[in-house]
Amino acid sequence: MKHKVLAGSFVLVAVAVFLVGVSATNSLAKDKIRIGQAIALSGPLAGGVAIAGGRIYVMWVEEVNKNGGIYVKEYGKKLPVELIRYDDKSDIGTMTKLLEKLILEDKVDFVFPPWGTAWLYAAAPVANKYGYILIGGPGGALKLKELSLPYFFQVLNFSETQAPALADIFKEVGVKSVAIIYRGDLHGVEYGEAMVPYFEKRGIEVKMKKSYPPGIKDLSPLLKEAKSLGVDAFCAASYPPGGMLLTGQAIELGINFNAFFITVTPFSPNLYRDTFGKDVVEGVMGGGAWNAKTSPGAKEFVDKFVARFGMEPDYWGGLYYWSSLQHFQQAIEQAGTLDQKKIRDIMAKKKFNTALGPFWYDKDRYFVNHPGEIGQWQKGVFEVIDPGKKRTAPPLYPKPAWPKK
Amino acid sequence: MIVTILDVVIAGLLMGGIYALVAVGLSLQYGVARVLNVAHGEFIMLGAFITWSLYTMAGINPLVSLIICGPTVFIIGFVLYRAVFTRLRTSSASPAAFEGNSMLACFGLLFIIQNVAILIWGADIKGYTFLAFPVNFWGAVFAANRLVTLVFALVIGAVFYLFLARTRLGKGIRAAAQDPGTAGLVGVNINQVLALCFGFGALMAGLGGTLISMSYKIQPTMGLEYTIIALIVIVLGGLGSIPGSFIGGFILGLVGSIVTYIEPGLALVAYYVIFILLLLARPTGILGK
Amino acid sequence: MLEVSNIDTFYGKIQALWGVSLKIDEAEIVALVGANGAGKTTLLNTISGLLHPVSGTVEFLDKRIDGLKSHAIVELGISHIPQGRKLFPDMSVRENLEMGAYAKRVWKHRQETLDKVYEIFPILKERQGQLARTLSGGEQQMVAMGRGLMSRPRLCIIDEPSSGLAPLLVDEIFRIIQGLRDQGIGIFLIEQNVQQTLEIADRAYVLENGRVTLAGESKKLLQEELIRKAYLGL
Amino acid sequence: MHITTLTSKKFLVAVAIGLIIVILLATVPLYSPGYTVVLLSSILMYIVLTVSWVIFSGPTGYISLAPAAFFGVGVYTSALLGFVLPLPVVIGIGGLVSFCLALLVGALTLRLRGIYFVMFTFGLVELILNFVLWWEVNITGTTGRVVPTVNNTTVYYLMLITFGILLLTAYLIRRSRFGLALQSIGQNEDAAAHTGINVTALKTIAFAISAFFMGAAGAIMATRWTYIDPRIAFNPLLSFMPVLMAIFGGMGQLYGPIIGATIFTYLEEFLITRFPYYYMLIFGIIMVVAILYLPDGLVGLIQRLWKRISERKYAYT
Repeated sequence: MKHKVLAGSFVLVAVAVFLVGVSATNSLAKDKIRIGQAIALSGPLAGGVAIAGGRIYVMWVEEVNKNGGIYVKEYGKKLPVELIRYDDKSDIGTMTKLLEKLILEDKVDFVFPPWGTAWLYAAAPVANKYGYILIGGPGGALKLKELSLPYFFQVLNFSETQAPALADIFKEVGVKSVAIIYRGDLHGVEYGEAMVPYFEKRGIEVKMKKSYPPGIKDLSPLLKEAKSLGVDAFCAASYPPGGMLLTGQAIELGINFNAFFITVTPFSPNLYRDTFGKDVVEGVMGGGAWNAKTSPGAKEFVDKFVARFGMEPDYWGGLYYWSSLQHFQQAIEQAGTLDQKKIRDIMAKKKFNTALGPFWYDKDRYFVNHPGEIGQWQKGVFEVIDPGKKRTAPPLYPKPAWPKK
Repeated sequence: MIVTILDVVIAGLLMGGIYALVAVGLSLQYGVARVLNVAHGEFIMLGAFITWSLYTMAGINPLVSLIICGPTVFIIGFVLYRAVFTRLRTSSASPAAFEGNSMLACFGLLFIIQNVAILIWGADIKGYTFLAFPVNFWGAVFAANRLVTLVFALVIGAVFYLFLARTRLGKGIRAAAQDPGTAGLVGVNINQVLALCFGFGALMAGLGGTLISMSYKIQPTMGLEYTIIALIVIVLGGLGSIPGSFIGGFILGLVGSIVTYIEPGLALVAYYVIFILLLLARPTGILGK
Repeated sequence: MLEVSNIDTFYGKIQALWGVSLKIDEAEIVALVGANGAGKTTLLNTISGLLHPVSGTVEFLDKRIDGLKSHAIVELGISHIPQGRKLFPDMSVRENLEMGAYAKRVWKHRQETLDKVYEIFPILKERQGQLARTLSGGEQQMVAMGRGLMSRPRLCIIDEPSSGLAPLLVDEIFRIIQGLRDQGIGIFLIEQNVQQTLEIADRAYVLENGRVTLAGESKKLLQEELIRKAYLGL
Repeated sequence: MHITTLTSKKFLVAVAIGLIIVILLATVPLYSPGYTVVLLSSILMYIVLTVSWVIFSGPTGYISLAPAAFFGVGVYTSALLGFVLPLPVVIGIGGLVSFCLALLVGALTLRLRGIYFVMFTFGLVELILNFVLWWEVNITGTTGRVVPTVNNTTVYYLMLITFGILLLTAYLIRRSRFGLALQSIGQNEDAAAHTGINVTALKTIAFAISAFFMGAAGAIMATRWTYIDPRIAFNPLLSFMPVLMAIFGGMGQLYGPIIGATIFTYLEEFLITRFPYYYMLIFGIIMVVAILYLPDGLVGLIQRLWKRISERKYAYT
């Protein structure tokens, strides 16, 4: 009983301290723009954050501050930007909690998105509820459209734009049959399902379509089965762990296809090209295409990125996030205030020039002006091979055999 | 058809070798030292990253790295046992309390090691290519690096089995596993033997990490995945038994390979179905008592 | 050879031994007699290093051993054959015996020692490949004693060797113990079977509630009224 | 409890402190900023998971790694029924489904002991996770589901009420014959069986009661996540956290797990926001040091501190 009383007082003190600590708010004169981001710095997603997207936000903040900040008329001066980052441990519950902390307790001026499709999905309604603009970064689920959130802007929407481009390329080069495998998650299911009708409409036969669970350690049976069916093209909707395993096993087993496409993974020069080697990945296709040749702004962005981090950026969303932030910055400057509503209205309507060219959102607040859809590694460059004027190089078909070592 | 069956069986055995290798060290750590080391996968990760660093920076052959990684990780494991678990063993009220407490401590270690690895190597996926060419067996084709891994796994397992069966220290370890008190009475230095044992478990994890890095891409957060596989394997095969780890590993590998061939989406479901059925039918594992 | 002087030992928070002193010489059997809970096993564990006395000293061959760990004490030549056999159940008879020679001092000579132990217990040679768990109680006791001898001890502490054994086997065990004394090994014998023990022992101590209450030549103790009443039921 | 202790001063103090805490917690949303409610909801969720874990695992000594399975079942109930039924009903159903699952699992498996039970419960979570994943991908053709959201204050009060009911249940169990029987199972299962206790039935019921609250917590928390998929709902982290929090707090007393879960969650939140890049390192070191110096958890520390205080008091008088 005695120690229960002690424990009770202990809890009481803790609760009191906690409440006092929490309710102490800081009111400072406006001398900087504070932006919060709850993103995976540890746990299973941390690897993805490091290779795709995570660095773009850091670099943008540095770039803005190098130029003295963002000019906001309301304050009559340039305000530097501070990025407050919390680790969501790759846990969605932690992410939503931290996002609310940033908004409610830290009272940041803006929030940046978390990493991962499902995470983005959970974050969008939270930010929307408090009237905070959320520009969707890494992650792009079509399903988010259904929620129709006025403060949410979607930057990536690849599954519905990449699949037709891929089907057109396949038709152009003469692919007759394909095998599709996809990861058992939102990304895999959306892409896996999206590809089928486009292929069929163009008379390309889908001979195999199978899902695999995330975390599987051996994909060789799927490669062997596709090979035994004699398909021309092998398409995989997977994330980096699966994409790397799949490529590694195809090389090790010497299983080659005339076309080899993986949605997420080949876009990373650092992870994909440099791990396997420039000659080895020759002819591999991947989603999310742009490169330094796409636009002068893209070249400048690549140069800046290389100068800052000592490696090339990913050729998936990197340029998109960067450009979306440039669009965002111009919207703030035009609004002349930090008021979310005013900025949001400008963002929803206005077209601004960015690194990838003119940037605007459609009526659903989806970004549509892509610099390319499908890329292919050719002599160490991730060339855009879309049909039409976005193409930076013609497709290489059939893909050369994996080099013997 | 025959080639297909051969394909499936060999793929299963290759996978099983990797699983066994991952599990052997944990089996020792739990079977003898009674530490349910949930940070086991972190030691595998350390082995893998040391190998990667040596290969990409100094061009050292991963098979040579075995000689470097094993001892390095052994020392880390040994020192950790002396620093944390020896004390915990005496301060815990009962063996059951020690198991709970040591599991909590291992969670702490998991956090520490993973964070240190992220600080050193960054969180992103890394990898290199080594022995990545096909080998042909009567029409069935397999990756050279996985074959090498299987061979090394078997050799490492056999050497360690002989070490436990034949040498003085090995017998001391087995005696300590069966009855630590009496082992002390016949002259076994229990604290030292348990620390060595934990170190050997870490050593196996380090060697496993080196071999795994030849076939798989690696990242600092990869550990838990391998810990889980190892736990399944040692429960399947019987705690503390080295042949048991291999049998458990091969069963898991074969089941995975067969199910992946039929319906890949159910591969992981099959793992757990086998695991749960076996636990219900024979809770002490195939070679357990 | 062994000299225990005035030791106090605690078992957890409870004091189990109060100022206990005793000595054992080479080639003699010293018996320890006492009721359950008198502190006999605590005393043995204190000598073999599983417990450490709070005060007092234990000396073996003029060297203090009361601070040493049990494995170090084995190295010095004290062998403890524990109550209830305590074999390694999943090791063979041969391996169990070899474990007895774990001390560095004797490991090299384990083959010769093993041959000698097989001479004393021929049955163990026949059973050498069998797992210890599969043996009968008598055989297990023989393995335990054989294992104790494998460290080539100067002093052998034997805790309740006769418990649970048939009378014929008990006689056999006692004969073997006498044989060991004749080879010059000191024996510290703890037994419930007081009559038989005092018959073969040279000297004896009586332990009651953690204190030595009687000591002397066992022949004389056998005649003591107190002993006859309390332990022999006469 | 004795009449004299009922009226004793200490008891009154305890009741007073308890009342103040209850009033403080119940009125938090009225005067404190929005985020406090969010953080407290999350702390309450961990407290509910930990205390309900201790209901079964504390007295019996069976370490269950199944909380994530029961929590996940609650999450999915919320996703499936949230749009058609009112939330309190959904929560009840989530709890009941978990309860039934636990009855089934318990009847099947509680003969497993020690590490085998631990492993079984862990395997169960992974089995359900992977099966649901396969089902959603291949049968229903999706992996994600949208969960209807409610406001933060509602979540908070629902969690607080669940916590209140749980606390009462846990207290009653501890003081009942049932609790005593569970305790005896933990001490010596065979002996308990010989004294005529229906060991399997008792264990199964305790397991199911604890699962009920985990399922209810899952059904409530799902509304904060908007979007769920099997990997989010059956996150194995939620199996380990209650175990760690209970050991950290100490299991001997009812307040141990509560303090453990509170401090653990708050500490984590503090580290994650102040030291995002070193949080795991610091947290890991704290865990190792805590287990080295507090082998009986925070309860042990409190008891030792109390003893020292009261000894000093007696020494001076």
